[in-house]
Amino acid sequence: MISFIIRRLLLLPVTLLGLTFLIFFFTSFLSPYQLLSAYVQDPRQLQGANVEKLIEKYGLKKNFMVKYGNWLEKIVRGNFGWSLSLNEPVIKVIGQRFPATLELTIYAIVPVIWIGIWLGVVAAVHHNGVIDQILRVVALLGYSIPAFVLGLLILFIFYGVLGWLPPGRLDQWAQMIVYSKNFHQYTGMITIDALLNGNIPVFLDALKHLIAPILTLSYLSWAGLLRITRSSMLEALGQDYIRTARAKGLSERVVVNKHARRNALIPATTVAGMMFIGMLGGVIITETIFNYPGIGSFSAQAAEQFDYSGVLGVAVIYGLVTIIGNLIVDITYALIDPRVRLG
Amino acid sequence: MVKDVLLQVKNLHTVFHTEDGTVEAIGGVDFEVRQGETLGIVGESGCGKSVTSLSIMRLLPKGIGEVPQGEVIYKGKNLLKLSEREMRKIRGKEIAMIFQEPMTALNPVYTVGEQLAEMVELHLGMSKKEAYDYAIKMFEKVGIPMPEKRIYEYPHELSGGLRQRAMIAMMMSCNPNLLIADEPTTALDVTIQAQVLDLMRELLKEYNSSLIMITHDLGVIAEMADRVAVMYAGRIVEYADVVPLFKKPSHPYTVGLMRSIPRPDVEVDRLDSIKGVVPDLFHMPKGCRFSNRCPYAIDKCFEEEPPLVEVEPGHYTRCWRYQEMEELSKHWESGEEVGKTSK
Amino acid sequence: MEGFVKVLKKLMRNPTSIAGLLLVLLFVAIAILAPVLAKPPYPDTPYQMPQNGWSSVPQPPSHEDIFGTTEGQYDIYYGIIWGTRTAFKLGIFVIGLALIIGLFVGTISAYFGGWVDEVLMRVTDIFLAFPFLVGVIVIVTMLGPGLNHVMWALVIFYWMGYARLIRGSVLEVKENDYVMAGRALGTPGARIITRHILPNSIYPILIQVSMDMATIPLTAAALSFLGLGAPVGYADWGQLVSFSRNWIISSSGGNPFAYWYTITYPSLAIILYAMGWNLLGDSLRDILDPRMLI
Amino acid sequence: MRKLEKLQNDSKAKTDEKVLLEVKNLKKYFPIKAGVFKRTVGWVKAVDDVSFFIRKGETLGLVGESGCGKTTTGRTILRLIEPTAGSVHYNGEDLLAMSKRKMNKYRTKLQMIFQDPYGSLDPRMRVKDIIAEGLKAAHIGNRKERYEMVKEYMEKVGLSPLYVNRFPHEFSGGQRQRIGIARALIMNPELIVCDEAVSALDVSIQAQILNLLDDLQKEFNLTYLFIAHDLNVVKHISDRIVVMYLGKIVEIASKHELFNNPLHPYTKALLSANPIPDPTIERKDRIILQGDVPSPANPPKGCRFHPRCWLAKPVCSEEEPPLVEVRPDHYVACHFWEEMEKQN
Repeated sequence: MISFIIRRLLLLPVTLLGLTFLIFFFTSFLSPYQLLSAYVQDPRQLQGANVEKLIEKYGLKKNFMVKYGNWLEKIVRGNFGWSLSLNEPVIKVIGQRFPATLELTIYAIVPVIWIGIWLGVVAAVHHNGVIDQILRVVALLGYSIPAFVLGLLILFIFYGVLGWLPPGRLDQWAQMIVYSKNFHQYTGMITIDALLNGNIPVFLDALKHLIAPILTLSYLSWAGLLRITRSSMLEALGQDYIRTARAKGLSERVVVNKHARRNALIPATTVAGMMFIGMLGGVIITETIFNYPGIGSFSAQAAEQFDYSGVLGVAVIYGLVTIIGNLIVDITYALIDPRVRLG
Repeated sequence: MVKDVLLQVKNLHTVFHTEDGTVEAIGGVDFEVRQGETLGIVGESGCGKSVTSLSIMRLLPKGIGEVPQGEVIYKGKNLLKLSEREMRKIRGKEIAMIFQEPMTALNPVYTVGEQLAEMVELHLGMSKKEAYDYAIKMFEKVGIPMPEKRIYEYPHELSGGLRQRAMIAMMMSCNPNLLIADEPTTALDVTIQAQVLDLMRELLKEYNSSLIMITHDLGVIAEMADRVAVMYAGRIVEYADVVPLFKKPSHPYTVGLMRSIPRPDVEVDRLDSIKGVVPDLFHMPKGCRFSNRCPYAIDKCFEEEPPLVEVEPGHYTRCWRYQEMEELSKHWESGEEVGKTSK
Repeated sequence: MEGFVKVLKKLMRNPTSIAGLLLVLLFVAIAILAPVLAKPPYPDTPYQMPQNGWSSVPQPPSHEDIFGTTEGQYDIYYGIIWGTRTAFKLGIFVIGLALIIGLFVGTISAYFGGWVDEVLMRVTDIFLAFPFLVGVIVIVTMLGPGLNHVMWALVIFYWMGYARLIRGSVLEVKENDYVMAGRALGTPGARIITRHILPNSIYPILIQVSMDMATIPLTAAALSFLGLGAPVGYADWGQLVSFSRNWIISSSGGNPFAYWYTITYPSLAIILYAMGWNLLGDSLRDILDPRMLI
Repeated sequence: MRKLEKLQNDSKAKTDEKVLLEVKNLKKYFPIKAGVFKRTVGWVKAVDDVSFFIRKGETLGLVGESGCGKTTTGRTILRLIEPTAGSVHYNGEDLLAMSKRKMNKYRTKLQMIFQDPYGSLDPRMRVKDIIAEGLKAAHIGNRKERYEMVKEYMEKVGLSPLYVNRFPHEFSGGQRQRIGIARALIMNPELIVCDEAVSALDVSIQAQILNLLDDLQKEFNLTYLFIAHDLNVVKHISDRIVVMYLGKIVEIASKHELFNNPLHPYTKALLSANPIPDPTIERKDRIILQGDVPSPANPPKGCRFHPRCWLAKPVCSEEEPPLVEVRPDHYVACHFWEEMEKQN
């Protein structure tokens, strides 16, 4: 078990290196001029006579490995280049927007885990019954409605028709407060910061803006989790040890909630973890629709405006988060399954 | 000295609702189990011996298996008429059950001690602490070395023999009146089987419990059973005390079964086999269910199913020609289906 | 072949799977009959949606444009009909290529094991380290937008799922005694893979393919919605939806339902299409329970 | 009684036959990998220095409990698993030293029947393709000839040739095992390794298959290596029996000698644990062994059976007893076999 964790940790740098290599490989299609913005953080350097010198300096006309090496060195030092779309250093953009995305995904995943697993258990217990069939169709609908359609529908109904849930992250008045000197930003997640500052109206306003994106982002996930939980629950309920538990005279509630669910939760937990990671990718659509200033809407914007450094930076951050996230998921899995834990 | 009847099964029918239609898995099973005695149920796969035990315990898969007819009288009460709540008080406490595969019959995510403890907490009203102490005692009783350590281990950490011992400890923990063992040693090696059978015999004597031993192994039956029911294709075809059954089998199937096994104490040049295969549940012969494989079948056998009749006091058989059986069984025509052996 | 007949028979028993099958067949029919259902005004460029005028305001359904028009006067009906072809084209191309790569990597990895497996799986991990959409965005940004680039980008970041799935099922099948029996009879390794292992790992792949036939066009549509996919005017469902974006939230405070048709029809097409494949895949999953197949 | 004498004469006659297969010092160790770099930290000694021979035309039974290495032995002989060390001489040639290419040529002569009648037949192949697979691999005959051969051999094993186009799942367990036998038999082999060939079958079907194997042996002059855990089955079909325990051979003898005069304590315990289907026989002398079989990854020092042996003395835990021929054709690996003989 410990050696499994150590093994995974040792592989981490290898994977990270492979990841950066892969990302940078795609820049081979770019001219040295297009690529240059990924190397410098100061826009003044990107003008005039400097350019040729810099291209020479970073070996952008030389072979791939030289370019890659120089880029990697910058990345490791936290220099992700200059974002042409937002006119700011990429690292600064990410620093501002990452907490917003994290806030959104955390709010989205927590109810998903509760609802998805609960519904999955319910569906499995009523296997082939009316509830199961209804949940199945609802879940399938979740799989079939693309996020951008669902998002637009939610926007249409709750903003266009009802005017309740506006896009963006905050109303104008709340923004004034948040970006004033009196408001201390601890985490960058506005709901938390508002509570820490004791400012309930701002908290409520931030929450109001979160509801619609959360709904859009989480629908697909809870449909997925429902399905996974349902099928692993069904598998668990078909096992011999369930028959043993019943033969012991345990009540159906104990049989389901103790003996079957514990086994079914092992795969469900892994899937929930991967969904959280998947959501970080899913925010691209959601944030764009609701004009939510997170890392997802930035990546879409950067891509649309050929902001190469922006896209590269976002890709590195996404890769990093995913790899570390997967590592945590794997270790968690090993920790909760006694067969792996002791194996 | 005739002992009290503990369990009486009368005209038990079980049907299964499958995708291809409803089939009768067992039809009209009758037998009784006396206090402190062992009833052996023997038969080949698919004969309905396991279904019988699950029907008694009311553990048939919900919505698939159903008992439309019959009575299971335990201590004067018909188990089939009890409410689910009342039945739960019987399961584990009054009637316990051991299964074939101790690996899958134990829950992989709970320690073996926990699985025993939850049962005595439920039925004997012990506290957690008492239950664990009791678990150590039971483990000691069934000969598991280092019980105070073993109760904290998971099923996969134990060997096959120890797992089955743990299972026996669990199922004997509430001192049941009747133990149903469904092929308890089939998955075990022969030296371990000897240990486990030995253990079961000792425990039964100590607790004065009755046993229903389900197996396909005539050797195990000869060693363990006082009375035997031979099942074939959902029917009891012969029912007698163990010695008369082996000495004077009066159903052609029993005769064939005994002749077709190689025995350590008798040397034969060639085994007698039963021709053909067990008919599947959807295509049962019209008359006697054994008629298509029986070397002694006459026209009547193909027309009408024989009743279970008493040949001698306490010895029942389901054959039209039982009176001639002693004479007939001297010659066995196995006549294997096709091929060179029959040329 | 006999196996497929059995699967089909089972499919016909369940109403949801019949619905799935019918929906899929409906879209297949639409795709095949596209030139009949919506005659292209310029036969050389059938995927270019015809424009009936230049007004920026969408026009409601009329006798001429039965589903109405989008901003820029693209005919929604025409877009949906030819968008079906786009969806199938994308699905077949991307899944076909991803499957070939996946089969290759997965089979080799599982059959040879050892360091070959280790290396291939680490490479797979690296590709998997991108959220799918992010990977595609990187490529589309570097190569420039366009449906072809989107397709290639999808292939590059989609094969890993198949590779892992196939590796898993080959590993499972490999353990069967009939594989060992084949070796005992002197059957060469390549034939063991093609005759014994792959045919027996096919069903989980079939299920995945069915599900992915829904996912891939949806993802491509999402990219079009972001403006990274099909060029303006190309018959594509995602683009039709994105055209509606500015009209369903009436900033001028008018009737929010005024332009309902701009979102309703394209959304319905997408949802029904995905529903069909998902229902089919879900039913296949139920039917093709490996334990029931032997 | 006359029958018995005749049988004994039969097996005597066979001792004069020449040795067909000789296994010498066969070893198969599986590495145990652990740790960060998956390094080999130990070995599971599944088969540890095993030597025996099979005479032409005889049936050699190989018994032992799960994990004793009997299946690995069978598979290693056919090189379905590559051995760690040792040699297998077949008609004077070492199979284990051959190139894979050459070995594949020999495969027609050495066939195998598997345990699981469900797992050993490819569910996606028709019976005709399953049975002809070996012919095809060995490039024997054209399609038409192979088809005719398949039909012929189906008849030989008691299957109707009308079923050639069916799939395995349309057959019962016993019929599937017949398909497996036809698949081996069609290659015209000399030796067939039967790996638990009847253990998955119901008793009434088991008898059919045992009789079939018996008939085929006579008709084709086959030699069997019959691997099984069921002592009664092994006794019925074998001429001589090898008993394995934890990767080692503990005793080899003709079946009558082994059953009447077991010289290894393990053999004796095994025989006594075997239930007899006769309720009137009281087994007063039953030996119930203590404890479990130790793990083959960490076998006891000295004699591997000593922790469970009632005869064990200090020497048993230190010195490994060699397998020696104590009577003609009776080999045993025990320090105290003489004491055992006295007890018998």
